[in-house]
Amino acid sequence: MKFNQDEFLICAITSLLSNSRHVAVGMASAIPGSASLLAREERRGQRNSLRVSMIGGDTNNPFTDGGRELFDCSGQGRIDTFFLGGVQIDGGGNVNLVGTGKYPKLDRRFPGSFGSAYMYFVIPKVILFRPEHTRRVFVPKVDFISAPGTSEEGVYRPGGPYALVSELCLMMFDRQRRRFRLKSIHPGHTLEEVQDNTGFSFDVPNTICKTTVPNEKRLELLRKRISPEIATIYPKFAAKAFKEPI
Amino acid sequence: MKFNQDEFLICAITSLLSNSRHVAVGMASAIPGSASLLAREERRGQRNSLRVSMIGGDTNNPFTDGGRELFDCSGQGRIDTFFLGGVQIDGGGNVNLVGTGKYPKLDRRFPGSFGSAYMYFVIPKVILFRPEHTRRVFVPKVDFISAPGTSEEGVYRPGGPYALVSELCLMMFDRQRRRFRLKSIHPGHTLEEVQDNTGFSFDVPNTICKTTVPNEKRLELLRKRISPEIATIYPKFAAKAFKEPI
Amino acid sequence: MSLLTTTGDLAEKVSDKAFIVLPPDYSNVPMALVFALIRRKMKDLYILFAPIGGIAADLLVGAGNVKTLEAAAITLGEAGLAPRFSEAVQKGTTEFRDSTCPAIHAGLQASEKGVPFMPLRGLIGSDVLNYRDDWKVISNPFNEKDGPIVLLPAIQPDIALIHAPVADSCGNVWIGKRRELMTMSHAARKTFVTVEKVQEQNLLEDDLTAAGTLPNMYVEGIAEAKNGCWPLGLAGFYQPDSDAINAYAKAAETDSGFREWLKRNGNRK
Amino acid sequence: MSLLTTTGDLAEKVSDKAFIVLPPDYSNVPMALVFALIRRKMKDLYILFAPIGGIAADLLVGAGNVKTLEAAAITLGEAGLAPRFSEAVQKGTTEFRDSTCPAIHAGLQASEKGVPFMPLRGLIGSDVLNYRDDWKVISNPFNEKDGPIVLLPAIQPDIALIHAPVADSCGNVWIGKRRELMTMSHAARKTFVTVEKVQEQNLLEDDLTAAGTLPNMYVEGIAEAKNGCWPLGLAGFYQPDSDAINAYAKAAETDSGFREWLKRNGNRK
Repeated sequence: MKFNQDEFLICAITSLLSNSRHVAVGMASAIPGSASLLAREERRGQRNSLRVSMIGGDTNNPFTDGGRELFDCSGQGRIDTFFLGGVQIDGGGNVNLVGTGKYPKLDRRFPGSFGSAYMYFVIPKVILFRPEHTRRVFVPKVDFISAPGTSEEGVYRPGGPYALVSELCLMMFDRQRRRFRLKSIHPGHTLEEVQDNTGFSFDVPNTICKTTVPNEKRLELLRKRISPEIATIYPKFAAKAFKEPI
Repeated sequence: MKFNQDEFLICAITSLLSNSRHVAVGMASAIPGSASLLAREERRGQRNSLRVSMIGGDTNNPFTDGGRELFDCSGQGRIDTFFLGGVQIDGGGNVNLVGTGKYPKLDRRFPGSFGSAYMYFVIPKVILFRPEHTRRVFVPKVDFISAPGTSEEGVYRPGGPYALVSELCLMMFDRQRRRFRLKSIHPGHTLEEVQDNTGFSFDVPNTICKTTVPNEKRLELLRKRISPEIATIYPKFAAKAFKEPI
Repeated sequence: MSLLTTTGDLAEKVSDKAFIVLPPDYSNVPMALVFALIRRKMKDLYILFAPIGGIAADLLVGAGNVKTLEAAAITLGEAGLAPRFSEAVQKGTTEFRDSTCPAIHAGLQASEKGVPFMPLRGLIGSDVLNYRDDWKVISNPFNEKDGPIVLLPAIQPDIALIHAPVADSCGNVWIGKRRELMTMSHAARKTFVTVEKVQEQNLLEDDLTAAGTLPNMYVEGIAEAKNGCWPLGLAGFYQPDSDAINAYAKAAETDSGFREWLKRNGNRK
Repeated sequence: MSLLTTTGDLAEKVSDKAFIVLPPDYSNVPMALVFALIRRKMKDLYILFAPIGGIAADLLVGAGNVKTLEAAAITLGEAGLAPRFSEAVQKGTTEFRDSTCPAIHAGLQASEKGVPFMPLRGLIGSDVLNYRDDWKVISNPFNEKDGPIVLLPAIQPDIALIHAPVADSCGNVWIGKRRELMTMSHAARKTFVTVEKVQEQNLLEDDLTAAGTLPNMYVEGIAEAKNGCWPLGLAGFYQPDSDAINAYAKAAETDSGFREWLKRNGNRK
């Protein structure tokens, strides 16, 4: 069964959610959102069911205490998985959502840090998702730390980076070593390609896996069940992502 | 026109509210509640209208943010007048709502401080209302300070005691001198009686007024308009208070 | 996995020594569940009222279930002082931690926000503060001239117990404007709820009901208990049974009267 | 004294240099009122978004009304970056105070509670914190070993501006589950509201609507503005007009395109 790039990335993220119990999805997160709904659908009726809370849109949005509730209930420890992107991400897991250049007179201004400066600290598993895998994005050191990847000892920090998903590969973050370790390379890509396009150094295991491709069952579930659900929040995205690839 | 003791006290308190803009009334406050509703009624349609917010019961209860909203909006400075009682009240304006004897093993335990330890600090005019005027209540020094009458310099304190209403008299609190000053004595009572029954010293002016008795218009408003309204929260009280005196 | 169960089963899930938070006396007190806890002969509970207790406090103290009570006040309202509570505190057999309403709200909000403490104005010079060795006074770090300010530690109960008019079969609970129930549930590790009835229609699907709904992510058990606040009331649904509360107040003046009352009334489900 | 007036009159009551808080971009932004402020050629406004801004921010910045913006982010969502905002910040003509969502919520809650500051976890090591000289780091007074914690000063806007589906003739406003509007209004000195319609029936009299109602004690002016969030949406009532937002995003890439767009669209009432 064929699949397109969006479907592949959705399924790759879905595989990262197998131990999650409550995933929250922020604004402008069509692919992580789809992946979370897919993971929930796959575990429906099972003992280890998955809760998915999405802000932006009313579907799957359980919050009734205003904009703060997502953050409050993250602070309470009720959410274990969240997603962050980044204009820049460096090898220490630092993310920059603010812009490039010297702050505050940036060369290029991006939207801002959103809730990252808090969520990255309190959510146990933060999955970094940034499709564009280039040296422009994956830099030696971010120009602005919206949220740091690790903290000094003594800083309250139950949370932090868990994995990094790009168009080329999947990396896991090693909190002890404070750096990423390559986990698997997506089909059609090579270690050299990953290394050439990554501006920071990372650990490479002796044997390198290929990222598993989506199986038929998962793809069907995604197209039939998840596509209409995600279309209520991201109509543009759903129209583009879930047509059969040529 | 005749009136009973409850009606007299209600009207005496009403007269104290002429410069208030927003009165809040706590739990178990039938007489202050009646006085506040009466003051509002008298100023209805006027430029200096009065807002009355009562917790306990749904009528005149505007709060929709839970139990904290009364305190939060007092902290915001939106409420200028509030009422407190006291198991004991002393000459420094300290109130005790907790009990008599040596804390924590009290001789007699009363309900507790409620919100007094906060409201007394942030509400500009707190009217102390305690009908029983005896040396048991008006003591030289309270056994437990639920809320202090005054604070040391530097303590954030826009609020504090404004007046004290008992079955015998009306006193005003002088914040400079940190003590009460007799304002008027209720009809049928004397300065000696007040002095004999007050355990703390207070200032006595050269000329002592009689507390004004309720006029006909006010009494009628009270009995016709306020009585049914207060009955929805304090049915027992209303049944007793608003019948013509024999 | 359904959250629906019985009041008795909810009571079974409460352990001795649990730290329980209960709603203010004027509405939503899960009295049927309180009676079930008394029947279980719970021991050494820590009971916090948010922020004022009444007959629930008096019953639990009278029945010997409580080690420590915390509240801004305990009163039977128009029925007078809470007799079992007063006696226990006078004798020193139950510890009572005197607090003040906004301090309890603020402490619960601290847990709701996942912060270790919350500042609060007022309090300075009050014996409430003087006897609370868990409260701290600091000078305002933003402005030393601003004077001292009190910091209250976060209050995190193990369990919030509440009664509400209705829940849906997904476990969402309609609390209307009783938002203190929401703060309690956000702050507590888990929440058990009794309700007048359970409906099929999802409360979150209609914006009108959603506005007053506690979402199921905070709720770990729901049981139907008709008239579940008796003898207290459920605002907007039924009034307190003031005859019953007055009768209680009179009976509970003595321990034997209290026992008698409990024998007659303690088996309501 | 009736609170009912017109959108233009509400705009007249806003002064230059006012500190205004606006709702998050996804709902309840009083765009008709924002257009009225632009027509008034306001100067030196301080605009805070609670916590994320979009087209309202871009319009106000582009029209030259803003001295300082504060938000956790400014974005046009699916329509991309906010072009006038980005250019102004890159050139340094508008000051932008980078914040983060929960810090804005917490700062507003501090004002809501009348406390001078609010603690918040996280933030340590973030450049958001490093560039905020108004935020303080202290060690937790309850437990030195607990490490540092950030204190955020209370945020007290002069005016909260919001749009809601309905108000009643007493001035109560139904906001449903958009509780950030309630926090904003509690925190601000006063609140002006535009609504789709005004109804006679008092919203506080029905428990179902009361649960989502901002009481009139916080409200100092109400005006009807049909479709008042356009081109943004009003959750549960109408969707954002994404064609219009996309067209704006394209036009606003240049200052002249922006002026042109504003001339065509800025007179909606």
